[in-house]
Amino acid sequence: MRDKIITAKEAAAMINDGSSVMVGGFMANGAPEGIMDALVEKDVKELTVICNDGGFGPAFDENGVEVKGPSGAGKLIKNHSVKKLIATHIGLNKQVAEQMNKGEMIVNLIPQGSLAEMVRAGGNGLGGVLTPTGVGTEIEDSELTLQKMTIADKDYLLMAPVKADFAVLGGTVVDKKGNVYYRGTTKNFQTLMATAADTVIVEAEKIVEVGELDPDMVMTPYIFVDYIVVGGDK
Amino acid sequence: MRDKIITAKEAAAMINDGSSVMVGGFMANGAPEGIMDALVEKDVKELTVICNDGGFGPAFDENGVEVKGPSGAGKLIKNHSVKKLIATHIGLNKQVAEQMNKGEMIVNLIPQGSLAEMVRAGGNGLGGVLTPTGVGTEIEDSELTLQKMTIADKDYLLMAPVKADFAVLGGTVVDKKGNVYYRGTTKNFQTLMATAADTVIVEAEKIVEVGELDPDMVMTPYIFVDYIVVGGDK
Amino acid sequence: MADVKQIIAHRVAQELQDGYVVNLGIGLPTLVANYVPEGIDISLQSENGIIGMAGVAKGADIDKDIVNSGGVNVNVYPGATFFDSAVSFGIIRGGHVDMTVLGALQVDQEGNIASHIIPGKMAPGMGGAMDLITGAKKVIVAMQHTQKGAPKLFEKISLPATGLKAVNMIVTEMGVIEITDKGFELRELAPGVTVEDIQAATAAPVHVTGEIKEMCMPEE
Amino acid sequence: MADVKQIIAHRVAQELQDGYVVNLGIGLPTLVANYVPEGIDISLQSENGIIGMAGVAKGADIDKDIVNSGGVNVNVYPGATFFDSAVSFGIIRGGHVDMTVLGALQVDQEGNIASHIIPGKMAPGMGGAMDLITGAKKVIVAMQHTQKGAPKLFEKISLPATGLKAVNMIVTEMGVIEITDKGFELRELAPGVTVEDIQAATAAPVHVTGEIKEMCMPEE
Repeated sequence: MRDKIITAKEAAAMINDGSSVMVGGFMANGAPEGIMDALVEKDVKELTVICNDGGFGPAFDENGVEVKGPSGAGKLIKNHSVKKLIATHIGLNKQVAEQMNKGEMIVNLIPQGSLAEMVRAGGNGLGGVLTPTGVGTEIEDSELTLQKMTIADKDYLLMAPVKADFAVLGGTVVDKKGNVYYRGTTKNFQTLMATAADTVIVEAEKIVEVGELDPDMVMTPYIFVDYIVVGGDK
Repeated sequence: MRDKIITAKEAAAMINDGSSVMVGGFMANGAPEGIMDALVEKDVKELTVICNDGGFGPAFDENGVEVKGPSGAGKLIKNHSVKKLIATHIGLNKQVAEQMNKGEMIVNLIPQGSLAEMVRAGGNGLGGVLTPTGVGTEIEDSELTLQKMTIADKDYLLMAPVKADFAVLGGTVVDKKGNVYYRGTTKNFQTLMATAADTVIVEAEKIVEVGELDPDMVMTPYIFVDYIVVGGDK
Repeated sequence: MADVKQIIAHRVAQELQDGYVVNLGIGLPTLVANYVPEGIDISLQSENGIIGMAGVAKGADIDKDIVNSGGVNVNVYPGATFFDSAVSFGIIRGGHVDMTVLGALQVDQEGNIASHIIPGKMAPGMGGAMDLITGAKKVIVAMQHTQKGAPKLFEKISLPATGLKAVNMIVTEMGVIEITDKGFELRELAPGVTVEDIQAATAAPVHVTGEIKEMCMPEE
Repeated sequence: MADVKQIIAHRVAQELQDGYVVNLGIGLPTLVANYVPEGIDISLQSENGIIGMAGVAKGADIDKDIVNSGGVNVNVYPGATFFDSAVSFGIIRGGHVDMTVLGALQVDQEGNIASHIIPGKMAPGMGGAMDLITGAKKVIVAMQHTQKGAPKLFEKISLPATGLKAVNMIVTEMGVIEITDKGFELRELAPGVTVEDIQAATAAPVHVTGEIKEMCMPEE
């Protein structure tokens, strides 16, 4: 069995300027914070980030002093590491709108259910996602919308599959083979992203021996996981 | 909380001649055998059955005496309850081919991955499934193939979503609210079928109180389950 | 007298039926959960992956792995389940959510709704709203009838649509309007509000085609 | 000398690489698992929902909830996982299976394969075969070179296709053939078999474009 365990720094070393990166987590819940920190430390630039949201931005006091750091993809945003963000919601991180309005970052907003299914399609070999969501809206003109179709008198948008060079995810319990269990609401996009990237790196809160995870509790089978980073409870 | 527990006989009473029924299980693994028996007992006819396969047919000795009964959807086949079978594989139940060749039953064979995804699409509000599977084969002419499409220079078939009046499933552990855990390989089509039928009936090997199932082990959330039949270990 | 938001939330809650699966948008819609009628058992869905969500978690109840779609720690009821975003939106898109309640910037008489963007001013993203509006069996808009006196109900929305022909009912502090083939049909008026009042606050015809009931109020 | 089936399975096993995810069809392909080379760690996928499948379970090892795609009880290795059919075929269709090994009725020089139906005679259904043929990164056909002396390798298949331009390699008891833009390219011959022999048993040109190696045999 190949040893998949690496450090967050080694994970960041693989991800270069210009890479496309899926970042797990929903409003940073479940996000791989250690890998985010290592990417900021490396000062990677020009990323295309695919994430449910822009994470949380930093919080400032009345004097403009940062009193709480960003979390999730918000760390990459704050560091100006992101050239393009494909997400469903950015309202809880003001820095996204700031950089977008300054023309520093392109933001491509996609309905949440569509984006989830588009990532799943990317990882599952499907040619697209046929959803009624977004019909009659600006989504019809999205660069990720392939065409509009009418089937049995109902209108649908055919959305493109989404893939990436990397997926960086946060797992609750990971065994040494790479099987992942995501507890509670930390599943979100992570089970889907694990299937849709060339290289998948999971930051584990807890690492266990092979056989310790109930086979029915595994939400990402080990064959999808290339590397494991020891994270710890955040 | 509404009491969802009924008998197999009460379950069968709901399913009438001509109904469409999704039958859970893969080569009868996980199949709701008690509900199958009750449907045979009721002698329901003209069903459209959607199932991975035709189950196992009965086994006969050299004198033509039945030494082992059928299992899974094979029970309905043996009873001539099925007018139309939508399945992926029927090779392990000779009675399917017999009835098909006599013109007593229509069999619509669909690739397994496509059928799984078509049932999922039916339950998930997607307009179809865009899969490369079946391109260049007789599946192009299936009544469940909506059209052939070329996307980014690759050919796909757009397969129709599949729904049914009923889904009859077999769960390993079911809580009284209807949350279902399917152990091992008994998951198969069952998680998908639970989303795609108007009425979902789960035969439980074991019934537990609400709260006894780990929320992360639930593979079919209770909102999908209309009725629970007390099954017991088969 | 009760706060306007509480009045709206209380009235929306009367639409709940036993066994309903409900998704409540952030803000005012969240308050609906406080007024679930006696004997009615509903399940709250949170689009980030919960069925059976309870209220905001505090103190020792906080479980870092359990948040709502705003990233806030919440509690769950016994029998709750967690799942990924594909399953969650399969539930929503597949028609398994009986009712969703959300706010809006504009709604028109065809049931078109604008709720997610003001071009050049605000573009937080649609999140799960477009899927909910498209997939939920019943879409209720819960909001104040006007925005600083300016109407929010129109013949035709002018902001970018979040969903077409989707809204079934609008509940405001002034009354209850259903959207039918005729357009806005008035069903209920709040105490002291007249048909003329609600018409004056609405930039489209408000039709009166049947009995107008008095909108119920929360107990003090 | 080893049985013909064992010879074929043994040779196919030499194609395995460390870390491969492999799906083996029923019959002869199943035997490949018996010849995994030393130091090579592979994972067997079973399309009904297993990664990490081991051999057939017997006696006390039988777990009624764990079967292979033929419905036969099997064992699994530590670290194995179970999942539903949508996930299973997501793995297959999504290109996450490195290699699949299956039998065939006919294969042609373009890599088209017929394996699931003989019209009027046999129509057991394609099961997962069409998805595997389409989705697996490498498709190896493992079969006897002829059927009662009649060729199975053609210029063009005549039976209904199970998959188009899908087969990468054919391993028979006579040798190893790769399918390239040129058609059937001979790579290896079994001991004692000549180019003329294999050409005579093949209903399409067998090209010799490079060195022909001797096909390795299982140890007695």
